[in-house]
Amino acid sequence: MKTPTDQPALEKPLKYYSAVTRAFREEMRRDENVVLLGEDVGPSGGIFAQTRGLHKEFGPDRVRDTPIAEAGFTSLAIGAAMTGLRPIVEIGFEDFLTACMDPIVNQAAKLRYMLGGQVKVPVTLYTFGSGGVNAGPQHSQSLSAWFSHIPGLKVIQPSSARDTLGLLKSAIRDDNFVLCLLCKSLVGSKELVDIDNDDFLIPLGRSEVKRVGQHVTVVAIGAMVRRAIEAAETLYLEGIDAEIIDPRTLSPLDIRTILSSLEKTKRLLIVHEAMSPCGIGAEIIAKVIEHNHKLLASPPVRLTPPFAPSPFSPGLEDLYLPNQDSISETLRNMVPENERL
Amino acid sequence: MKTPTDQPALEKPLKYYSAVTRAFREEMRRDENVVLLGEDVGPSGGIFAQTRGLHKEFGPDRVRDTPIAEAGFTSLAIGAAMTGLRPIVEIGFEDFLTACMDPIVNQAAKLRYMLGGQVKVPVTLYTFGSGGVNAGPQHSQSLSAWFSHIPGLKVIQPSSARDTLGLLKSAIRDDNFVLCLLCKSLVGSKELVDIDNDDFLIPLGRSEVKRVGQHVTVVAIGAMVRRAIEAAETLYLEGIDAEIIDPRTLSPLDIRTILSSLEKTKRLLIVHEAMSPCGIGAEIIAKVIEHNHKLLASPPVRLTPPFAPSPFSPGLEDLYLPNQDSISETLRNMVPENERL
Amino acid sequence: MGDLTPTKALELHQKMWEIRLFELSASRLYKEGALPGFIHLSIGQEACAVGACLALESNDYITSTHRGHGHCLAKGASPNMMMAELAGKVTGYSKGRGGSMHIADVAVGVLGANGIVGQSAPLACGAAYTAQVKKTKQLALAFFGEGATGAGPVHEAMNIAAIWKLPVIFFCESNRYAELSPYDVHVSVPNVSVRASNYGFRGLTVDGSNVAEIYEAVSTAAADARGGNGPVFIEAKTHRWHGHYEGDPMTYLRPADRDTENRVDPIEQFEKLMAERLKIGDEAISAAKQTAAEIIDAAVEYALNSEDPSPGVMYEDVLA
Amino acid sequence: MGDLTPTKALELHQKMWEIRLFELSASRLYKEGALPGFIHLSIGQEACAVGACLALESNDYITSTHRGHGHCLAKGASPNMMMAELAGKVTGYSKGRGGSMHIADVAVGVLGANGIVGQSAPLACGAAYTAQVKKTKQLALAFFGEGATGAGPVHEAMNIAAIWKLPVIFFCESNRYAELSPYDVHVSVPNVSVRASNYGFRGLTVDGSNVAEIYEAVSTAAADARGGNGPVFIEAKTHRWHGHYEGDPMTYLRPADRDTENRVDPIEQFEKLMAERLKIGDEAISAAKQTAAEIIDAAVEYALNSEDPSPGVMYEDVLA
Ligand SMILES: Cc1ncc(C[n+]2csc(CCOP(=O)(O)OP(=O)(O)O)c2C)c(N)n1
Ligand SMILES: Cc1ncc(C[n+]2csc(CCOP(=O)(O)OP(=O)(O)O)c2C)c(N)n1
Ligand SMILES: [Mg+2]
Ligand SMILES: [Mg+2]
Repeated sequence: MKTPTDQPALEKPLKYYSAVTRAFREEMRRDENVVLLGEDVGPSGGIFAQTRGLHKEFGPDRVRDTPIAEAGFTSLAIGAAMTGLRPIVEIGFEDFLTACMDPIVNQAAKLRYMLGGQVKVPVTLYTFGSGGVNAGPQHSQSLSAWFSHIPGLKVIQPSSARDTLGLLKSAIRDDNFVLCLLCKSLVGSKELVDIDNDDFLIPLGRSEVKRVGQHVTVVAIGAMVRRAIEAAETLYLEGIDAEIIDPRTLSPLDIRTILSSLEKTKRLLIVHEAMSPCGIGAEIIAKVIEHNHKLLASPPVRLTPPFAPSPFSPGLEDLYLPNQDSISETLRNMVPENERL
Repeated sequence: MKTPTDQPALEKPLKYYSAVTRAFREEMRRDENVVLLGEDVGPSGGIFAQTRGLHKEFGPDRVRDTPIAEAGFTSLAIGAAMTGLRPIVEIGFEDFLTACMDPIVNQAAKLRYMLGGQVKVPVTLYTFGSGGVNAGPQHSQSLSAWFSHIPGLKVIQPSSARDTLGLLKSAIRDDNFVLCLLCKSLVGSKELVDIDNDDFLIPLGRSEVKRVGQHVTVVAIGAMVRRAIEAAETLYLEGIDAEIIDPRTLSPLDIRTILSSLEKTKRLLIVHEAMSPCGIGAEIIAKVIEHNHKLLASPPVRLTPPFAPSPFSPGLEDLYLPNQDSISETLRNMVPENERL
Repeated sequence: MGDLTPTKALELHQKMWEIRLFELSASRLYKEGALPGFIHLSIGQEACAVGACLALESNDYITSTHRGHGHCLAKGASPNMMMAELAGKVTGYSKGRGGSMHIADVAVGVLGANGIVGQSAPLACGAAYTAQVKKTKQLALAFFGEGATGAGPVHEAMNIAAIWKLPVIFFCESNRYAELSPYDVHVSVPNVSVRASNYGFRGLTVDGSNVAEIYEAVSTAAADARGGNGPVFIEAKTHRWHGHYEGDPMTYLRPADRDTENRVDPIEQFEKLMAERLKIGDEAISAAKQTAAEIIDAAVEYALNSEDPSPGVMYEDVLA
Repeated sequence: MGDLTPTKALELHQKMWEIRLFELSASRLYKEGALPGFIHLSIGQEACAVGACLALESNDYITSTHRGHGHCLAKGASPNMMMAELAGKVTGYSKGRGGSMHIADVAVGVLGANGIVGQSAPLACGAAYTAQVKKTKQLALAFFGEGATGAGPVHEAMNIAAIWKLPVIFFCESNRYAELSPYDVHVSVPNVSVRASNYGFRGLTVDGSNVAEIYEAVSTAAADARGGNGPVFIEAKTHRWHGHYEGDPMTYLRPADRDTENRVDPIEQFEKLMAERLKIGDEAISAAKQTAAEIIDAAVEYALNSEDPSPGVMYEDVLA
């Protein structure tokens, strides 16, 4: 039996943060084992209004405000997952994941393995990360690489409301610990989402080609996807036709989509907000070159912030993050004039 | 005025763990601001005898046992460093760094930047990591990539007693937060160390060529260095002459030594115990290819454990870790017969 | 009012006004779009910052929180450089790299506001440890909220401080809310000062709107700590008048906390006490307020007239 | 001895022997090189594991620590599969992937030993939360040491448990040492059970060598927790007879703790009580011990005769 969702999709655009709410609502209606825990997820509805209405609909057992104890309640969620619930956990800012690395890495990621396959740890942990809102060095980080480095975890980073909806729903149904790294700068962004059923799932582990092109493959992540698409649209007028790939799931990484794009374009640009050393970009380049060290016609480029904390002042943060201009400029340098359209 | 050290170097071999003690003793004698904090670093002298004698010599103010509170005492050490001390902090096993990520990443790495350059955070944090002693999934990890991903930190990983001595002493004198990731499997290993002065420093940020060769560049890290050297010695008899580079400092990474080796060999193998995705190996490959996408004559190879937690059972852990055999086998596949000596 | 001299009272009073006016200016500038990012104001809590910091020596240390403007001002940080930092200007304490949550002035003992809840406690223990090892007779005071007392690192810090007898004061501004949720979501006991008994040191709860009471409690605790008796925990019951952050619609407020008519204004209350008990005249009181206003107006002007940081600033001070 | 029936007493007694003999066998096998890695034994602490676990229902949960053999055995885990795991065999609970620190048997409520100090507490809260949401009347008991009470996550867990009134028992085996350092390096108060007052729930200290006292304390706490009254903290003062890990030279022992002559053996003491108060005859007591010996000998045999895991085991169960 289908329950109608609260946002009739065809009528009004879906906001990024409302996609979060919608995913939770649909999955909590579908499965009573799904519960939601975190700081201010309850009656207040969250700092970005991301959980508004859920406490009212599902009650205090299933939607519960926690004290400020990221390690404690993440570990609690894992214990709950081992005993039959399917918790969703909110960590307000991605930077605060530093407070619960042990539960995630030493417990959730390894329990199934360590305990001989006796348990599953179906937890979806979501958090608002990345920069672009002048939140300063301790509130702007993108730490996806850490979790992609750890076996036993899955990592997703949705770049749109639609992807947030479909990926989060899949994450909640997944039997593993999935980290969903949302982008703060996208929170209020919206788009028309033409989905009126409550079973819209985007499979984990699949990249999406967001724009088809022929000259260069741009792998863009999170909030960088829109910027890359905008850059590509402008550059098309200059004869540069970029293919944009959004991995969506960072671990396990779907490298095949990237490889087949590169077979065509032979040129690779990676754009992400995370730091460059040992980041997702490094991993993509390594995988591509291990696959075929002659595939690329020019050196691959990682366009990321400089190797420094995220500065607060708006002027500095604008320069710090990759943007449409720096993406365009990089692509112009990569695609020789004589190969353009 | 020089104080004679307790281990007359020329007479007996230096053990890896004694190199730790010696570095601390020399630096604590030299500078009274150097203090040592951690679980069981005091009267007991530590689980690996790594701090034996220090409590007696320097007293309970400067060598202090902490409760089990990795986040608390790491942060405490940072506060102490901001106010004039130069703490050395022990975290027993590298896996427990998961408990103090916030102090390291959100405080130590960023304080100088965030506070407008007003403070320095001269802390040396050392820990015993990596595998090889059947310590199981929660006591065998190698997490160097996480810290190499973060600006504001330095990361070293010594592969011998000599390097431990020289790198740790440099770390203690460095004005930044330096993580020293020691290898458990090397703890009891020893070598003759021909150093009788107490100012032996190995500069941070410099790779060392541990063996000169012509066919292939092997970048090996930590406990893998010896295994790589042993493999190389055997392979030499088969006509394969490998160059072994030990980065020693993983962040900032000295890529130049690797690049100049590759100019000669054109072939790259990386061997480390850390996981492959978003690891140091990925970063090295990315840097090499960004520098010159045509440099390599064959695909680079990362030889690392499979993407799974570290299994306990000795037979499994032997298979899990790269070893002399798997290194040799990989090198044989990389260097074509017709190019051998 | 204990032993409060009129001079000291006027000092406390003026500092409270400086904070109040700094915060009100920040609130206005934020609304006007002149301050980017997130700011967390301490209006209503002035007595805590002032009572605590003015009971310390100038070379004592404090560590602060996301809601740190009052603490920093009370300990002697420059309003000009603070406001400039809030505005992201190069003349700010962090050259625009840190913003509101990272104000520090090490020269006057401010080791930094901090955006991570709970970190103020162990960092302060570090400063106290330095004082202990170097035998400087300094102490460190950590500010934090009642919400922070749920966080592991605060507990770890209190335990260590107790075992090591560190000269540290744990000062909790118990302001009824942590972010968007009320006290009882975070704490299961009526007074969070019982936390101290867990570790065997002294804990007390004071009226966080009464600057004189706070001043006295911290003075006593400071003497204790300096005397080698180890830590003290002080909980000051206070009110956060504004939202968690500026712009917070505060839809979550409980009915009792919506009543802004009857709440105590720590400054007004102190002005009454000054007049009645210390016989300080109206003019002196107004003059102090006036001085505060001039200082803060100048800070606003300074901030608005300062330059943005040049790009190079972004790359500096990553490593020492 | 409260209401202890002879049958229950014999059950407690036999379990204690199973643990003692399991640990002694492990110690011997370790010395002989048959057990790899690190093992941490609980000899001297048998009354804690047994008194606590036998007071629980079989569908209640426990979470355990690095020193977990006793807990797992007491809750009903198979000695065969445990010993096989210690030996790294494929017939072990973790197929040889986990070892001594990761024994679990979810079917009998053992959610796992754990190599990370302090994690047992919040994980148990999770199981208790499930019970609360699903209204199953189950509860969860977390074992940990006095050293662990210095760790932040334990504090976070106790705070949450208090606020949420979770059906959870915090059971602290206060065994004088944490790793290589004594109690007062880790705790600043004589009884770590005061930790509970921090959060407003009940805390008590019991004799950790007295299995009957523990059994009773946990039975009462369990009734409390099941009745919706929230958590209870029980500290059992006990002794760790062996080193922190097997092979530990224990050079750090304080003189008082070197005296092995006069220390209480929880099993001997209980045998005396069984004879004197419950009038249980010698034969019954010896028979129980004999049964225990047979069980453990069989476990050793099982482990030693089992196969090593095949390489494929290394890749399984990374993801569900
Ligand atoms: C480790 C961590 N978790 C969560 C947050 C988000 N956060 C910022 S302030 C705050 C509430 C703090 O409450 P309290 O300690 O009472 O201080 P107050 O804001 O009331 O001054 C929270 C949860 C954070 N900054 N750091
Ligand atoms: C987070 C963490 N820190 C440190 C350790 C290393 N360690 C293992 S056991 C132990 C001592 C634990 O003491 P206690 O809690 O009293 O338990 P006991 O060993 O006495 O049973 C320590 C420090 C660890 N396993 N996990
Ligand atoms: Mg508060
Ligand atoms: Mg103990």
